[in-house]
Amino acid sequence: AAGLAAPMAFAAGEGDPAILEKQEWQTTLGKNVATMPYGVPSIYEANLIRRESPGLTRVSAASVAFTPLQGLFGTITPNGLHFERHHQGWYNLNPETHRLMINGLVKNARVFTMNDLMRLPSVSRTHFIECGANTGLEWGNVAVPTVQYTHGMLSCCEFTGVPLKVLLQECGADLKKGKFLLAEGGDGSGMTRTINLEACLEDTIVAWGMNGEMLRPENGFPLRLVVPGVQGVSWVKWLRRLEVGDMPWNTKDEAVHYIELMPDGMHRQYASIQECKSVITTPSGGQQLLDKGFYNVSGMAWSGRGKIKRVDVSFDGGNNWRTARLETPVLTKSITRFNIDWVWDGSPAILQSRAIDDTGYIQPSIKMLRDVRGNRSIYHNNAIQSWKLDSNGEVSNVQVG
Amino acid sequence: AAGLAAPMAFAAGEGDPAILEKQEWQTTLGKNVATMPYGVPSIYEANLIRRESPGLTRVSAASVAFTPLQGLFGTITPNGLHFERHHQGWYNLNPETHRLMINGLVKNARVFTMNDLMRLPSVSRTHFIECGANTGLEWGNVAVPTVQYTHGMLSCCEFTGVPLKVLLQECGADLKKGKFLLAEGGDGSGMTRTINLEACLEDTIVAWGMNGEMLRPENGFPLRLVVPGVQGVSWVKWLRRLEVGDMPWNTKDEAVHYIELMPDGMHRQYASIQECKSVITTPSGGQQLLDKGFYNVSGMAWSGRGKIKRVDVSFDGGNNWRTARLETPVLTKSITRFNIDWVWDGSPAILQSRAIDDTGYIQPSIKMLRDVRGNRSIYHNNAIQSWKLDSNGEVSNVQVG
Amino acid sequence: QSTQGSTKFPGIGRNATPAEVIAWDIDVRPDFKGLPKGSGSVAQGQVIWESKCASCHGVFGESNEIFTPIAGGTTVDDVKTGRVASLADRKQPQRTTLMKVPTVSTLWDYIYRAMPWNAPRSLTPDDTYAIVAFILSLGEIVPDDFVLSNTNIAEVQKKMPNRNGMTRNHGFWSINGKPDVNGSSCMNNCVKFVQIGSELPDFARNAHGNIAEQNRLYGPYRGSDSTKPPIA
Amino acid sequence: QSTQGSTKFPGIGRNATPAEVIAWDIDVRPDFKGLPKGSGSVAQGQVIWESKCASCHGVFGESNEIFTPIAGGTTVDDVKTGRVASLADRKQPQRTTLMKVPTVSTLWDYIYRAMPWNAPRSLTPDDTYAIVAFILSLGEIVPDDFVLSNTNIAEVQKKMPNRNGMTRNHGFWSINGKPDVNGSSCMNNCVKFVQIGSELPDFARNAHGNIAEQNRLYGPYRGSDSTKPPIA
Ligand code: HEC
Ligand code: HEC
Ligand SMILES: [Ca+2]
Ligand SMILES: [Ca+2]
Ligand SMILES: [Ca+2]
Ligand SMILES: [Ca+2]
Ligand SMILES: [Ca+2]
Ligand SMILES: [Ca+2]
Ligand SMILES: [Co+2]
Ligand SMILES: [Co+2]
Repeated sequence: AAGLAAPMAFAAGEGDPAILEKQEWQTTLGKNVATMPYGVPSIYEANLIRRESPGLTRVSAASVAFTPLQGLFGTITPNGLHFERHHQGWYNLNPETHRLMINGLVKNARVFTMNDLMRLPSVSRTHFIECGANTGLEWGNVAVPTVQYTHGMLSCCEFTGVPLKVLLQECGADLKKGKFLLAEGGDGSGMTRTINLEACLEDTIVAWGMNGEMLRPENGFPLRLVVPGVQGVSWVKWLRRLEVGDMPWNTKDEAVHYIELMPDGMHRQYASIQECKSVITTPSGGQQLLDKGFYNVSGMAWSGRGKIKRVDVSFDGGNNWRTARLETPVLTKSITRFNIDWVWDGSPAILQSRAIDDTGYIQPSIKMLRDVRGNRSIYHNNAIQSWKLDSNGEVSNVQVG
Repeated sequence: AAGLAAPMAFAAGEGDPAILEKQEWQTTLGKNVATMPYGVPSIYEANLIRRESPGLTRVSAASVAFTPLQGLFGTITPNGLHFERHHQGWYNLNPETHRLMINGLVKNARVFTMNDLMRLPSVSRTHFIECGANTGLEWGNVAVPTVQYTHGMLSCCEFTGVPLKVLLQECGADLKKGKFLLAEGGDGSGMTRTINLEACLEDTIVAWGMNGEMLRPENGFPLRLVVPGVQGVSWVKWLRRLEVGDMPWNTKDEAVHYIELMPDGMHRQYASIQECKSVITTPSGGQQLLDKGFYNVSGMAWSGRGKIKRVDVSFDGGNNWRTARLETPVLTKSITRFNIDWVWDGSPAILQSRAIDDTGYIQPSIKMLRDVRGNRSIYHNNAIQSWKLDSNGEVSNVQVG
Repeated sequence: QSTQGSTKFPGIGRNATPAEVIAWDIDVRPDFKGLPKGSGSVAQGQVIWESKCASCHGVFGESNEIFTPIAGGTTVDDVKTGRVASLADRKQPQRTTLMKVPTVSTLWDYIYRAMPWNAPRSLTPDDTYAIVAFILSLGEIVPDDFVLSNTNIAEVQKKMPNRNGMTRNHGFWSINGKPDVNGSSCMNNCVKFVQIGSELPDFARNAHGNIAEQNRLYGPYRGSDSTKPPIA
Repeated sequence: QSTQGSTKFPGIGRNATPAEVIAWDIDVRPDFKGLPKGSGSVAQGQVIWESKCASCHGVFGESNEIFTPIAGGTTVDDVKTGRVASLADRKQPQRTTLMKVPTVSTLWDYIYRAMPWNAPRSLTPDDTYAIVAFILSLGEIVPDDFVLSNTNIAEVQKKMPNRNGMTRNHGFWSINGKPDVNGSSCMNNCVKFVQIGSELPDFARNAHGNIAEQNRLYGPYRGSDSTKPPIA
């Protein structure tokens, strides 16, 4: 039964010791400014860190560290908690010797230093990045306990850099013949991904800035490609080379991974777009409500095809829905935070959210996805997430239907 | 003369060793994911930290640490670099025992725990915070070398919290009689500031979230008041109490400080609004250009009265102006990033930016401000900033006119 | 509305107890709402001052070491006019607390809530009356044998040297206020002759440490080496 | 456009030298553009494999320890059809690299650029030909005495077991593509009977560590203690 934390009641003349007694921070002198010249979170936030999912990968340098969405607010992901995904580990590259080469179907193959790039006309734009494999563990069945592991390969940052288009024009790229771009990373995996220039030329950024400062080493310092709406693996980190070409490259991570196995044994290749998706982050799997009563139910919604138009929330497993409030501004290919009022009466409930984007696309149920794609896709699982709230106040991960 | 870094030229068959030779990060295995469960910037960013201005204050627990704007991008300030201003030091308050009391002209004086507050309907909004004393050192003459010290009491974050209005209504506040709100902090200074409810009721937030995570201890963890458009001192940190009243409180920091001395010896009191202002952050004071040629000149603009409508940039000390590009979205009472193309021919130049907000207000020159307010105001210096670029490539802080 | 929750937000928050409001509602307003009863003499104040305050603020509140001086700069004439005359003097080097503070409630409230700086909330109301009396005596606002109390503090207010020194006649209290200055939107040929009025003084070039170490060591915008003169 | 800068962005960037392009432009496309000349035999490949690869991937590319297996699961019949038949079998436990990879260029490109994992870029082109030949021989795609080279690699492509196993017939290459699934916007009485199809298995409750330690210890949303069963 609910009521784990009954509210304190006091007789007149009495009260809460936290108020009646003076606290250390009211009665002594605090710490100096710049005690931490670069600050860190409160000691009380230590539980909210990036974490690996045990058994997901075999080695930690080709693995994932998930963002703790269960404790985050708003839309911006703090850089220290941005999810990590590396294929051959990460390095602190030396930005002084880092180079970007542009070659292929261009008039002049050119080389740029960071000095060069940071002098070019820049833009700053907020976009989500989601790994194509996010929620991939759940194609078959419920597998992991919390939203950190179901949805934590998702972050949203303000990126600053030079538009790809400016750089390609500067090199005299032949964009008639050259419909494809190879992006190559400077790490050991030399990560290579083919970018669809027809679809991505207008909003792709060669970025160095993330949430106001330089990219973090784990996220590609000093240079990464930002390809809004497209799965994270294409946002090549430690970006070293761009080659304009007339066909896709079929690199390892587009011919052996990031392909989706369909029921007939065929693999879908070059499925790049992250479709419209949402998830309730509080309350979410593994959380424990202490009490009945009013709750602000909150979550995130995003679409690789544009802007979020509406988010509906159900508390009865999808039978009835109410429309949530959207925080503004609603930006294209970015996270939108939604909130909705709810009074929990102590009975079991199943919470779901469902996002609709401005193309009219509606986030589907896992059953609808499986009916078409089977359950061995790994990638691009944008199903409605269900959280079951038990009468004991515990929330757990379930699938309905 | 310019040309400190002449571009490298190579004969065919030769080239840049940074390209021709393989780097360590291409030929060895990198570090694991979650090596840093909460990440930190690259080692190459170590110079960009919060810093005190020597001699500005006498003790470091009643002082300022400035944000290194000279190295930042876009609009979001990373939490680790948010400026600090304390009057009696900072503490890591225990959020489990933190309380918010609301009293005064209310039907019921009420107490809220963090458990309570974080269940209330929340909003997430991006706003700038600027200390009223920002640029105060420059009322008289040029005094400090870089934009970190001239403008670094400025940050911009996405805040999440419950609207003040929701809380006051919940307590049955008498908003007819109660036009004033006292906000009180939980630190040793028990910081107290009077808030103008008529002007600020609609957009003030009782916030716990900052850029997606909890407020940092230096910025008021676990609770601070967010009063958009109003000087930073009113954004009371470690917020403990709100009292609704029918007159201003004349607290120490509104009767002895944060008052502006006019030429006739009168002090302006309760001058809260941060007026429209802008500054070029790259290139800026103390920076050294390595070369002639193309530059993206970039800066920040903001207004406590609304949205930025236009930013103009001059390269000749204010004689001629060109309109800069504004990054979107342009949000109310938030930072807007501007950028403008420029080719430096190697001759001396004076760079200025001038912002205009949607009330039609135009950022004034320092002379215009001094003509009305003299030079002993300390607070609310929103003058146009001038950076002189010498033919040796060095940028320095000057005032013109 | 019940003690334990509202109808709008069931289960959230509770009514404060009277003891809790008393414990936290310690602010004192200019109309002395919130001022606890009590009293203290200048002589008592001096004793506390010398043991608990003088180390930072100086025996006569004159010290500039830890914070700007508390006392000084006010005259007997100012006590009459309620305007500190020296504030109009542009050569006045420094503004003390007593030169600025218009309301005695401000001193009482702040000292009680926040001083001594390293041990706030350690003073009793009587201590605070005494210290305020002592500070006022330093400014010749009250005589040296004065006893300040909740019953005579309103009279003392009438003698505060800068009580008439504040104006709210400006447009900055609200976003709807009218600005006192507005710039120019001139785009071309706006200034006949651009004159540099002020430059960074030579002694300030390196006063904030080496600027080269406060910028990136890569990228187009390095810091100049401020330990040396500008390069030729 | 001069070598040293463009007219649009004077002073920025420079033309790459031929040697620089050769050094970095190492990618190999499905049409073998970018493939360097060279050759290597299965036998040579086996020697390198055993010394540089087998420790992680197993002597026969079968190891699941460090990464999913490289070889296995393909048949002689697949080599003919160009479709790995077992991929349609939903009970197939695992997909090896050879079951998925449609193009031999992919293997060549990736091994040359990224393997061995802990010493990438240490192989010569001839090494790479040899290793690819060895891997293909593990899948019976080439005979054990095969010598792979730039001249015969296009022929080998015609035997890749999953060369016809990829489709681009979907709407996900571009934002303008047509989705294959669309949800429902029903608002009321949408589901007659809500059935839970899958729940977190008991063994998974604590498999990610104690969830109580992965949430705040304050605030309304604590983590449940997953070391214990749910509270009654
Ligand atoms: C350890 C040093 C220290 C001690 C001891 C100390 N103070 Fe202070 N005092 C300060 C500092 C520092 C400030 C400025 C605080 C701020 O920035 O808000 C200050 C501010 C003040 C002010 C406000 C002055 C102004 O113009 O803002 C008053 C009044 C004051 N102190 C009185 C006292 C009294 C009375 C005592 C003893 C009961 C005392 N102080 C003990 C350091 C001290
Ligand atoms: C120290 C361990 C290690 C060694 C040695 C090693 N590999 Fe790997 N290999 C890996 C890992 C880990 C991956 C997965 C990398 C990733 O996540 O992108 C991998 C991936 C591969 C792949 C891609 C498989 C797929 O399905 O994606 C091939 C092919 C490969 N290795 C071949 C080789 C060859 C050839 C050698 C020797 C020349 C070699 N490996 C040596 C660990 C190793
Ligand atoms: Ca409760
Ligand atoms: Ca009060
Ligand atoms: Ca005296
Ligand atoms: Ca150059
Ligand atoms: Ca190529
Ligand atoms: Ca064989
Ligand atoms: Co991925
Ligand atoms: Co301030």
